[in-house]
Parts: sequence; structure tokens; C-alpha cells
Amino acid sequence: MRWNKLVQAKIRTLFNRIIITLLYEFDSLCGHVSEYILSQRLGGSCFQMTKLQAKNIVKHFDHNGNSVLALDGINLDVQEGDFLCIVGPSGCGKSTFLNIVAGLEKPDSGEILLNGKPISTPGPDRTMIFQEGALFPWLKVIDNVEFGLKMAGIPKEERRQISQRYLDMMQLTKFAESYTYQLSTGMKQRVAIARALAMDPEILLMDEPFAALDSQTRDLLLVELQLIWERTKKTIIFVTHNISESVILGNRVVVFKNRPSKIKKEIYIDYRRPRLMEDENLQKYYHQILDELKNEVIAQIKDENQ
Amino acid sequence: MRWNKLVQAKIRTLFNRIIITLLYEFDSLCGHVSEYILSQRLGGSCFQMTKLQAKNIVKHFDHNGNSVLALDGINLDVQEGDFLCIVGPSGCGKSTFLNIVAGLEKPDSGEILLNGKPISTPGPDRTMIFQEGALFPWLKVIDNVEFGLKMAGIPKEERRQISQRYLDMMQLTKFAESYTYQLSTGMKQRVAIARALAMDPEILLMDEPFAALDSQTRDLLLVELQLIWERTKKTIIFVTHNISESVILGNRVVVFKNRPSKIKKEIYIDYRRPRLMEDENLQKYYHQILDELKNEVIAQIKDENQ
Amino acid sequence: MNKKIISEKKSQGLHDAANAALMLAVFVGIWEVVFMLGIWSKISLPSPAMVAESFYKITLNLSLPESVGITLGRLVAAFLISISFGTLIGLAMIRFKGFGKTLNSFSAGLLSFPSIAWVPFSILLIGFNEFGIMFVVIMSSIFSVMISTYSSIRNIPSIYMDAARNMGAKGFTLFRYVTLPAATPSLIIGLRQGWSFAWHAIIGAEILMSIVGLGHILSVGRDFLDMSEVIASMITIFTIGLIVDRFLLYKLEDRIRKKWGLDHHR
Amino acid sequence: MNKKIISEKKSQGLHDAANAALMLAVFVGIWEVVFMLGIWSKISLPSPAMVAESFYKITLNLSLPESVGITLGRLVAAFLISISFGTLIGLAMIRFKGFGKTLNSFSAGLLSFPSIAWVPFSILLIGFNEFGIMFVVIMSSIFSVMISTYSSIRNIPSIYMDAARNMGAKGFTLFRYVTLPAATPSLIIGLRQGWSFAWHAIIGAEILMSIVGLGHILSVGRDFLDMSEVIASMITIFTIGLIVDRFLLYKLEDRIRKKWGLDHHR
Amino acid sequence: SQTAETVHVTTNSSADVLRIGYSPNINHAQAVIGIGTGDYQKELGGIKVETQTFNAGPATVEALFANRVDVAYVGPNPTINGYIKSNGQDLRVIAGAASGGAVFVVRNDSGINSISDLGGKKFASPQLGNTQDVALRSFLNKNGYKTSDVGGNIQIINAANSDIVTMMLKKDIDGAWVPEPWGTILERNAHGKILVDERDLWAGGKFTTAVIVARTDYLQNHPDIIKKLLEAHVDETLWINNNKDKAITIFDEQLGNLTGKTIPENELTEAFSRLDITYDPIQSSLYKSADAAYGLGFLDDKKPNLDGIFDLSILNQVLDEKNLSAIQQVNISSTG
Ligand SMILES: Nc1ncnc2c1ncn2[C@@H]1O[C@H](COP(=O)(O)OP(=O)(O)OP(=O)(O)O)[C@@H](O)[C@H]1O
Ligand SMILES: Nc1ncnc2c1ncn2[C@@H]1O[C@H](COP(=O)(O)OP(=O)(O)OP(=O)(O)O)[C@@H](O)[C@H]1O
Ligand SMILES: [Mg+2]
Ligand SMILES: [Mg+2]
Repeated sequence: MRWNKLVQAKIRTLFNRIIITLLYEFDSLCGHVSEYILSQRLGGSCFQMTKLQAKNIVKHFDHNGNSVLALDGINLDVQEGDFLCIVGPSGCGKSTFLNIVAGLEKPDSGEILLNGKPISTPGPDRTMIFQEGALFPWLKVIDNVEFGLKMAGIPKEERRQISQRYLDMMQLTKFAESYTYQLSTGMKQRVAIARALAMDPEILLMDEPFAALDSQTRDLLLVELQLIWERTKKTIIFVTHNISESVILGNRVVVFKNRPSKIKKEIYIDYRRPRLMEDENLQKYYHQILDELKNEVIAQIKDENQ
Repeated sequence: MRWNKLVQAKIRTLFNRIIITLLYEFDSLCGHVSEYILSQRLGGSCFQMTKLQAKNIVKHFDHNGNSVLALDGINLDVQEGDFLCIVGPSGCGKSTFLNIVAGLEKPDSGEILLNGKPISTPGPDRTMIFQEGALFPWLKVIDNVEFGLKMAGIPKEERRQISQRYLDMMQLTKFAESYTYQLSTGMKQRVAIARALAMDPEILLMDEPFAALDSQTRDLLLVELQLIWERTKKTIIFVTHNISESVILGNRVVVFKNRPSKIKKEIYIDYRRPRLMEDENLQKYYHQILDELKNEVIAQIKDENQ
Repeated sequence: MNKKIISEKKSQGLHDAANAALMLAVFVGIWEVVFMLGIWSKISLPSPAMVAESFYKITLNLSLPESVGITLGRLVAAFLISISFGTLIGLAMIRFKGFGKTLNSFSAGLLSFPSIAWVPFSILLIGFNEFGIMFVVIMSSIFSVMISTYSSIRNIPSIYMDAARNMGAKGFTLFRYVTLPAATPSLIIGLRQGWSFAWHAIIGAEILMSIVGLGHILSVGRDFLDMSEVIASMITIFTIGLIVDRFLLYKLEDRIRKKWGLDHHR
Repeated sequence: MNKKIISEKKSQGLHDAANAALMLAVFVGIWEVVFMLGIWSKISLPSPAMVAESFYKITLNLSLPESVGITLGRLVAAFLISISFGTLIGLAMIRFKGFGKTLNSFSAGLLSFPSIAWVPFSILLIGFNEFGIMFVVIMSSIFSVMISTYSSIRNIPSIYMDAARNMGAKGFTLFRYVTLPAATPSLIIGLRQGWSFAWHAIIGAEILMSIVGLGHILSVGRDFLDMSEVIASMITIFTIGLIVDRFLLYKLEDRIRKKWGLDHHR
Repeated sequence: SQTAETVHVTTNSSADVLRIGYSPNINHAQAVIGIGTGDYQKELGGIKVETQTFNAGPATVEALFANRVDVAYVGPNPTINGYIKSNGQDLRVIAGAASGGAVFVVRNDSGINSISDLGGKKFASPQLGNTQDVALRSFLNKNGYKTSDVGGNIQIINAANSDIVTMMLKKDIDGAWVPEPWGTILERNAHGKILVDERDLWAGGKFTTAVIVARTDYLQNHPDIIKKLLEAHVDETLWINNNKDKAITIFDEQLGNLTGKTIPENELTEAFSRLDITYDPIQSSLYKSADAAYGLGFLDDKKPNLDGIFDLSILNQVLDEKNLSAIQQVNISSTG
């Protein structure tokens, strides 16, 4: 049984990789062939209900006496199976918002409802990939990946299987026994992604998870993440500063205004998956988001110079 | 006198910003107008000599008994005033190479020559922007930026002037008095950039400095960095995983092979500056580099699966 | 907004004080009850009132305030010497690795010397005087300072040192502006421990060398079977230890933790 | 490659040993010279040879090995109790913030109690026996363990706790798999200090309560003006302190530092 | 020693244990010898003898009050302190143990040849307010000197006996008032000479330096056990006085058992020569010591009332049975 699963997983990974490799090799074909193949393999989602609700979230921080208003009334409904991307200028409060959803930080006012019930503590149902390395330096790579599974009480053998799968996906099999200080920054980030994915949570909170990855690895993972999402119907909130990334991944992109942060615009992207970097049809979404952000940058410059 | 300088700096910053803002506002015009304006303002470099030489650098790391060969004979000449970009898959040894150039790590064999003389210790002539936040948590933002200046014995008033200028450039004036834990990740990265630029070193070593920035801020800084480079004729080594970034910035892009790392390809980009993201003419360089890297990713996958 | 924070701080302070007062009251209450139960003779365990009286007496005849002054003066002098030399040696240990490694172990051996063991040497080398006592205090605390300096600095994340050296910091400047502040949170813990060692040592030395001071009051009290005086002086020792810790070392630690953002446990 | 590393390690060990031996030889040499200069009478400062003879004597008549055994047994038992309870209380202090803050200061006050001050209470509450001595040792070291547990845990970067709780770790599991390992590098420093406090205390208590043990040998030696025996027992104290530190605590610290990559100072 | 094994028999008393505290000092010779050789245990029969050694008098009395020992051999000053502190309640002197055995030693090269040379010098005694300290201070006062704490020019420091030796050798002090065998040690090893043998200062050369005290409640509840103890004590005293040489040898042996150390026989002999082993508590000297201590400000603010500190009834009973002359109990009022 188990062996079977392992083989399945291996085959699936390999298959995906072959497809992606093909896509890269035959640039011109990619737009058409890949979309066709992949849209056949994966169906769209159908029935939706509200999974997560942010109600008028306000959060300020104290900076040596000055108060910095980071979030100024964020209202957001996230449907079950939603892939929500958040973009916004640096320092606008994206990470803060994610922390509040994760239950790690308390809002000054407002509340987060999960399945209609207010939450205030962290839990394994909402796994977070932190923007800044939150790997445990006292654990080996593989033990880091298995940490959440161990906490969930999953037996050792199964844990090992799961972690192996994700380490494989992240091309880190060779470094399973290394400690985190022995990894490059990008490798660390991949371990963090593997750790979160391995936990297979209902809700996945990702804070710029691909920032330190080289573009090739990132492209690979962009597809991989879409496949995972399609397959498991996870609810994902994905913070990024890369507009292309948000367009490729999200079925909804939320643009945050600069401090004090409010939601400036929501853009729905209803387009077949998996989407690829090269797809020209995504350009219009890209530009739509870019326009929104440009104004923000200008506002920020004004704000600084006034 | 000093006041004069300050005004000059302010004006220059503002002017640059206005140009960039214009470029964003008038997308269609940008390709032509901007190039014209900027190429008029800035001349190309003329006379070059070898500033930095890497001679057959080899470096391995020990991973619990297994040896990981990170760099396998890197040979590289960097001319004075060169803007050298390094790209390569994650974990291939880019940061390690930069550390060796900075004198922070010792190679197993080979040597680094600066102006023909071998170096082995770090020095303020080669300032590094670290990939992972190396800001001092015990200092305020402004003191972090001024650190290198203080070490160089620059008097307080002058320090303040310089730091103000760069904080301004990074849009962090309002956070000058904050501590680093109070900043968002992108803000931290901007502080690190300000800190390095403020030191005005001969050689600037930058390890994925723009990774955590939102695209708008990044675009701003991409232009800003080109302007600084043109004006001051610094020698810059810039590590990035973003191919566009390398194409826009570098007059030379070096592609690193996957572990064990060697130099796979050097691409010279002789194209007017400042270059902008939107410039279609840069696409050919982009694809040239992408091709090189694709093979690397495939090699890596093979390597993992064998 | 600001005002709210300040008033919160104040009420926090009041709350803490109330907490401490409560703990104290409970303690004294239990003591009184135990005393009244008469389990132990009142010579062995006097009542709070008797101790208070004793306090009153030795305060009035000035022997307590004088001794406290003398002891503290001595202690501060000796501890300052410990800190300066201990830190210097600790740094030398970092600088010269072989020396450091060897001395680290040696210090650990010497750290385990009870202060009592230093007394004969002190008498032999220095004599029965102020400096003799200070010698004991220094020897009892310097190794702790040395070890904690050494460990703290070795535990600094290398990226800070790298960054600083990369920006041209070296030698004393590197130490002053990077090594020291980076090691501070951990150094303070060491300092607090060193302070306790010094406290132990000075009381021990004053008892053994019976030279005027707080330890002397305690030992005289014991010699004359005056337990209430013993307890009174113990309370003084406790209070001073607490005050120094609370209003100096702990405050310092707290400020640094705040500044570093270490206080952000949610 | 591997072999080279191993042989390097070995030669490093040898080098260390040589270093230590050298330091020792220099020390003994100076001592011998001072002795021969006759600055102090040989009653006050015996020669190395006399001390060696004394060593030989008390080893032969078994009083040294027996005392060492007894003292160590006692010490280990008491220290284990200190560690367990100290850690538990330290954790409770983290858990209940008001309590923790108050107790943190109180412990600082109690930490400054010299072990000598605990002796009368120990006699009163427990009596002249093993447990009496252990009480003194426990009281002298538990506060150090408490404070260092408290401080170490409070200094854990919050991101680790956040990440762990986010992955569903809580309660004991959170403690076992995150809090403890994350605090370890700093806890070890505290442990080393606590160990010294315990060492001080046991020698002090054995001296004051004159119950068989290493401290007793020292105090008897002193009472009978046998300085060579005093020095012999001090050397024993030093050696044990050094061995425990070097081969237990320091080893531990070193291993953890290696594992964490803290050793990467370049 | 056989103490540990000889016990364990039946009890016809409510208490079957007697806990004795003492120090391995020469003026506790009866206890050191009698307990070590098992003589005491033999005498007490079914009552188990438990012992505890102390290195100073105050600690001994502390343990007595803490109900950790029932009877103890201690010096007179801790006894007086304890009696006063307990308002005359908690302890009684039930016999004497030793008389004499304290000397004033000065350094050979200190320039002190007679009592008139003491001005401006520095002396040591073992402990503030202990028997020797009081003796030294009252001696100086009586001879017209003043100590530095009251504005005089003689400095007195208190240090452990072994430290006094070091200081004499280093010439940090000019002399010291110490108990035996430290007088002998200073004389022989630290270039000292005996300036005053304290016996010369007392009527009949007798002054108590060790007594047996008992906890009052124990004394009241178990007079039978106390009586057995005193029988053993008196027997031991007589035996020691009749077999001086042998006693010294055995004492040294027992010292070895207790502490692992011995004192050279000749030193011990000399020390014992300035000491009387006795069961007489020499009551008047105790009262005088108390007065002297009071005069020096060492006791409470009001003149100590030592009435009732002695309870010699059982001792006298024992002496009577052994056909020895009884000791007249004196009250403080009779000495003035
Ligand atoms: N612990 C803190 N203390 C004080 N201020 C904070 C703290 N955390 C965040 N802030 C402030 O809140 C604002 C939002 O920070 P946040 O980290 O959420 O930004 P972000 O959108 O994630 O930015 P980036 O893209 O750079 O990561 C910033 O101005 C920052 O200074
Ligand atoms: N301190 C170290 N100990 C052990 N191995 C190390 C250490 N530093 C780097 N390595 C190894 O060296 C290799 C190169 O690392 P490096 O950090 O230079 O990569 P990089 O090219 O900067 O990658 P990235 O783009 O992910 O930052 C990696 O395989 C890493 O595991
Ligand atoms: Mg963020
Ligand atoms: Mg890197």
C-alpha cells in the first residue's frame, strides 16, 4: 500500500516535471499544448462557501511614541477553495494582516471568523510560510519538514514518506540531513515551503514564499502550487510583491493601499489553469494591477516629500 | 556649502523621481522619451582596467561527513567600473562567492586580487549587501545607515546629511528613529541598501538586494542604481535570481552552473542606459540567459533523480 | 494614544507593586502563624515583630546603615574591578583561541572554588584588611564575568560581525560598536550572575574575616545567638540584592530587550 | 577528506592538552620558585612536593576518595532536584506573567543570599544530615536555575514560537520540541553557573555543618593548620569543577553550538 | 570506634536516644575520648547515643535550641548568650568540663616584653565576644589600655585560629589571645612567646572554659538519662586525670578518627599542661565572665541575670554516689 503511494507520488512528480520541461523546451508550443493538456487533467472548482472572514481589522504599532497605523479597517471574505493573492507596496501591512489571520497577532479591533467562528489563537488548520526564515536551527532539514506532522501525531514512517515527497519536490533530497545554517537562502525558503505543504492544512498562508528563489525554480513551483491547489481544493492566501506571480496564481487579487492600509481594489481572474508566465492573455490583468499600484507608489512619494 | 549639497541632492532625487513617474504615467512614450533624456544626461564609460580578479576559486563545505563542493574553480576578471551580474540556480554558490570576494570566507584554494594585490580580510572598500538581513538590532534605522560612515570617522553632521539623503531615496525618512524589528521585510532590505550606498565604496557587492521589494519600489531602485553607477563609476557585483534585473543592470552577466559551480557563460550587454523593464530590445538578452539557465534546471532535476 | 500607554504603564507598575506586596504579606503571615504554633523555640525562629524590633535597634544605633554603606562601597569597588578585568580577559580569550579554550576550562575550575577557600590566600597575599576582602570578592566573581563574556561573544551570530567588518569596523571600534552591543542581552544575564557571586563572596568574606560590614552583623548576630538580628541582616541582604537587581540589572535587561524587540512574545 | 578532518581533530585535542599542561607546569614552577624564595613561611605556603605528599596520604587512607564520593553523590542529587524544580518554576514564571515578574525579582534577592545564610534554616527545618546539606545546596542553586530558565526562554526569538504554534505545537509539546531546544544554548550557560553555585554551596555547607565530605577535609585541614591538606583539597575541588565543566557542560555547549552553526565565526 | 554498632536494645524510658553535641577540642576531652572509645554508650546502655560535632560554640547552642541535640559541651560565653536569649528558659548548665587552657601569646620580635609594652599594638582573638576575646579586652582595660573601637590605640581583630598563625608569621599582628592548643602552636611554629597564662589571672588558677549544657525540657523529662551521662562524664574525668599520658594518646587517636588529623604528641602534652579537666563548672568564673562581657557591651543593655543557669542537682547526686565531694550551687546574688 504505502509503497504504492510512494510510487504514485514519484510518478506524478516526474510527470509534472516532464510536462514543465517540455513547456520550456518548446517555447512556441507552450501557450497552446500545455494549456490543453493541463486543463484536461484538472477541472475548475464548483461549489463555494465562506471559509474565512476578516471584519474591519484595525492594527496600529507604536514607534517610539509615534503611532503607525498599519491596517485601517480591512474587510475581506475568503471562500472555501479560494486562491487569494495580496499585493501592495512594501510596508503596507501585508505580513501584519497574515499574522492576524494566523492568530499570531491581535488586531486592535475587528475580528477574524473561520467557518463563522471567531478565532484568536494559532492552529495547524492555518499554516503559515513566514517571510523571514522561521526554520528551527536545532533541527535537520528533514526534521524541520516533519515538525508539523510530528505535532499532529503522525507516525514516524508516514512522516518520513511525506517529507521525502516534498523534499523531492523542492529538490532538497540530498540535503535532508543538513542543518539549516548549511543551506543557501533559497534552499532555506524551499525547506519552509516543504514544511508548510507537508502539513496539508485547510488554509495555507504564504508570505512571499518565492522571493528568494531563482526564476526557474520559481516557475516550477508556480505550476506545482497550482496543481496542488487544484487537487486538494485548499484555501490559499498568498502575499507577493511580484505582480506576475499574483496573476498566475490567484483567482482573486487584492491590492492593498499604502499605509494606513485599506483594500483598494479586488480583481477577479477567471482564467483556465495552470497558467504560465509566458501566457500573453494574462497581460491585461497584469496591467490592471500595475495601474493600481503605480498610484500607490506615487502616493507614497508624495507622502514622503510633503 | 553643506546646505548647498543637501539642496542639490534633494533636487536630483526629485528630478529622477519625476522622470520615473513620467515614465510610468506615459507608458507608450517611455521607450523613446526616457531613453533620450537619460542617455543625454549620462555618458558611457570609457577607459577600463582590471579592478578585481578571482583566480581559480575552489570552496567546499562539510555536511555531516559529506563534502559539498560549492565552487569548483571560478575564474573571473572584473574591470574598473564594471557592472557585473551573477545569476544561477539556487544553492549554486553565488553567496559563497560574494563572501569570498568580501574576504569573509576563505577559499580552499585560489585567490582574489584587488588592484593586483591578493586580499584575505574584509574591508570598507568592498561593501556588501547581505542576502539575509544583517542590520544591527541594537541600532535605530538611521544609526544603522550611518554605521559604516561612523567607522570611517566621518563627523556627525556630515553623516546625518548623507544618511538623510539615502533614507530619503529609500522612502524611509519617517522610520529613521525606528528599530529594525519594527520594520517590514522590504523596509529592512531598503535600510540595508541605504547603508551600503551611504558608504560609497569603490566596490559594491550586492546579494539579491531587491528580492523582498515590491515591484514598484524595485523599478524605482533599478533606475536609481543605474544612475548612481553611471555617476560614480563604481564597480558593482550584483547577484540576483531575477533575469530581467540582471539584464537591466549588468553590462556583463555571468551564469553560474549548478553545483559544483563553474562559470557557464558570460553575456555582454552593450546597450544604452538607463534601461527599463519595459524595453523590448532587452528581450533577446533575457532569452539568451534563460536558455542557459533552463539547461541548469534540467541538469539539477536529473541530478536529483538519478 | 500616548497618554493611554503611559497610564497603562503606571497601572502596570502599581499592579506589580501590589503583587509583590501581596506575596510579602502572605509570607509574613505564614511566618507569624508558624511562630504562634510554637513548633520551634522563639530563639531559633523569632516572630516578625521581634525581627522588626531588632531592625529598629540596629538602625537606630547606626550599625546597620554604616555596615551597609561599607559593604556596598567595598562591593562596588571590587565588582567594578571584576567587570573590567574579567571583560578584558574574556576578550583576550576570544582573541587568542588556544589561550581562551584552556582558560575557559581553568576558569570553570576556579569558578567552583567557594569564596571561603580564597580567604586563607587573601590573608597570606594581602592581609587582613579592606583589600583582603576585596581580593576574595574579586576572585569569586571575576571568573564568572570572564566565562560569561567569553560565551556571550562566542554566541553572537556571525552575520553581525561579518557585516561590521565588511563596513570597515575593526579592533577596538569593532568591539565597542558591534561586539559589545550584540553580546549585551546575554552579557546582562552573566552580569546578574556575577553580581550574585560577588554578593555571596562579600558576605562570606565579611563573616570569615569579621571586618565591619553587613556580613559581620550577621556573623555577630549568630555568634551571640541573636536570631532576630541574623534575620534582620538577612532581610537587608535580600532587600539590597533585590533592589540592585530590580532597579539596575533587571531594568537594564528589560530596556535592552525592549529595544531589541525581544519582548514581542505574543 | 574525512580522515584529514578526524586527524585534525585529534591533533587539536592533543594541542589543547599540551596547552593545558604547559599552563599547569608554569603555574607549579612559579609556585616552587616562590616557595624557595621563602617569602612566606612554609606553614602558610607549603611546597608543591609537600602538597603532593599530603595528596598521597589522604588518598592512601581513603579519606579523600570517600569524601569525594560522598560530596559528589550529595551534590548530584541536590543539583538534579534544583534543575528539575528550578526549571519547572521558571516555566511557571513564563506561563503566569505577573507571578513571573514578581518571582524574578524575589529570586534575585534570594540568589544574593550567601549559602552560609541558609545553614541556620537548614538546621532548624531539617537537621544535621544529608538532607540538611542538600537543602543548602538546593536553595543556593535553584534560584540561579530559575532565573536563567526564565531569561533564556524570554530571549527566544518570537518567530520560532510563532512558527511552532502555527504548526499546531502547544502545551507540553511546544515546550519539549521548541521552547527547550531554542533556549538550550543560553540555558547551558545558566546551567554552568548554577553548577558553580551548587559547588560553592556544598563546600560551604560541609565546612559549616562539619559533615563528612570534601569541604570537611578542607575545613579540618584549616583547623589543624595543615595548609598542604587545604591546598590538596582545593586542587581536588578545582579538578572536579574543571572535569565536570570540561567533559560535561562545556562539551554539551560546544556540541550545541556546532549543531546550530554558531561556531561559524570566520 | 564502636558507637554505631553497640546500640539497639530495649527502652524503659520514654526517650531511647541521647543526642550529644561537642567539638573536637582539647577542652572537650571527656566527650572526645568517652564517645570515641564507647565508654559513654556502655554507661548509657539501652539509650542510643547519637553525636554531632561542631566547629564552634554558637553553632552548638543554635543546634540545641533547634532541638537537634539534647546536651552539649560548649564554652561559657555561648552558654551565657543562650541563657540570656531564652530568658533563662531553655538551657541549664549541668556540669563543668574544663578549666584554663587559654594564653596570651606575643610575637618574639614584637618588642613586647612586659605588660607595659602593649600600647599601639595589634592583637587577635578568635571571635568577637567569645571567651578569649572578652578575656583579652578586659585584660587590656584592666591594665589601662583602650582598644581602637573606643578611641584607643590598640587594634583588635577577630580571625580563625589558623589565620591568626598566618598573620603572626607575616607579622601582621603582634600577638593573640587564643585557646589551647593554638597557644602552643603559636609558640612553637610562629615565633611566639607566652606573655600571660590566663590561669594566672584567676583566683586559684581556675576558670571554666567548657561546660555541659542540657535543654531544659530534656533535663526535666529524662533526668535518668542525664544522670547516666553525668556518671560517664565524671568517670571519664577521673580516668583522664589519673592517666594523663595514656589519655593524651587516646585523645589524639580519637581526634584522628573524627577529623583525620592528629596533633604532635609533645604539642598536645604542653597544651594539656595548661588545662584542667574537671567536672566542676567553677560557677563564680562564669558569673565573672558574664560581668566582663556585659562591661564590654557584649550582652544586652540590662545587666544579665544568670540566676538559675546552673542545675547541679543531678551532678551532685552522681558525685554523692561516687563518694566525691559535692559542688555547692552558688547564685549570682552571692557573688555580687
Ligand atoms: N513589531 C512591529 N513593531 C512596530 N511596527 C511594526 C511591527 N511590525 C510591523 N510594523 C509596521 O507595520 C507596517 C506594516 O508592516 P508589514 O510587515 O505588515 O508590511 P508588509 O506589507 O509585509 O511589507 P513587506 O512587503 O515589506 O514585507 C510597517 O510600517 C511596519 O513598520
Ligand atoms: N556555512 C555553510 N555550511 C555548509 N554548507 C554551506 C554553508 N554555506 C553554504 N553552504 C552550501 O554551499 C552551497 C552554496 O550556497 P550559497 O549560499 O553560496 O548559494 P547561493 O548561490 O547563494 O544560493 P541562493 O540563491 O539560494 O542564495 C549550498 O549547497 C549550501 O548548502
Ligand atoms: Mg511582509
Ligand atoms: Mg545566496
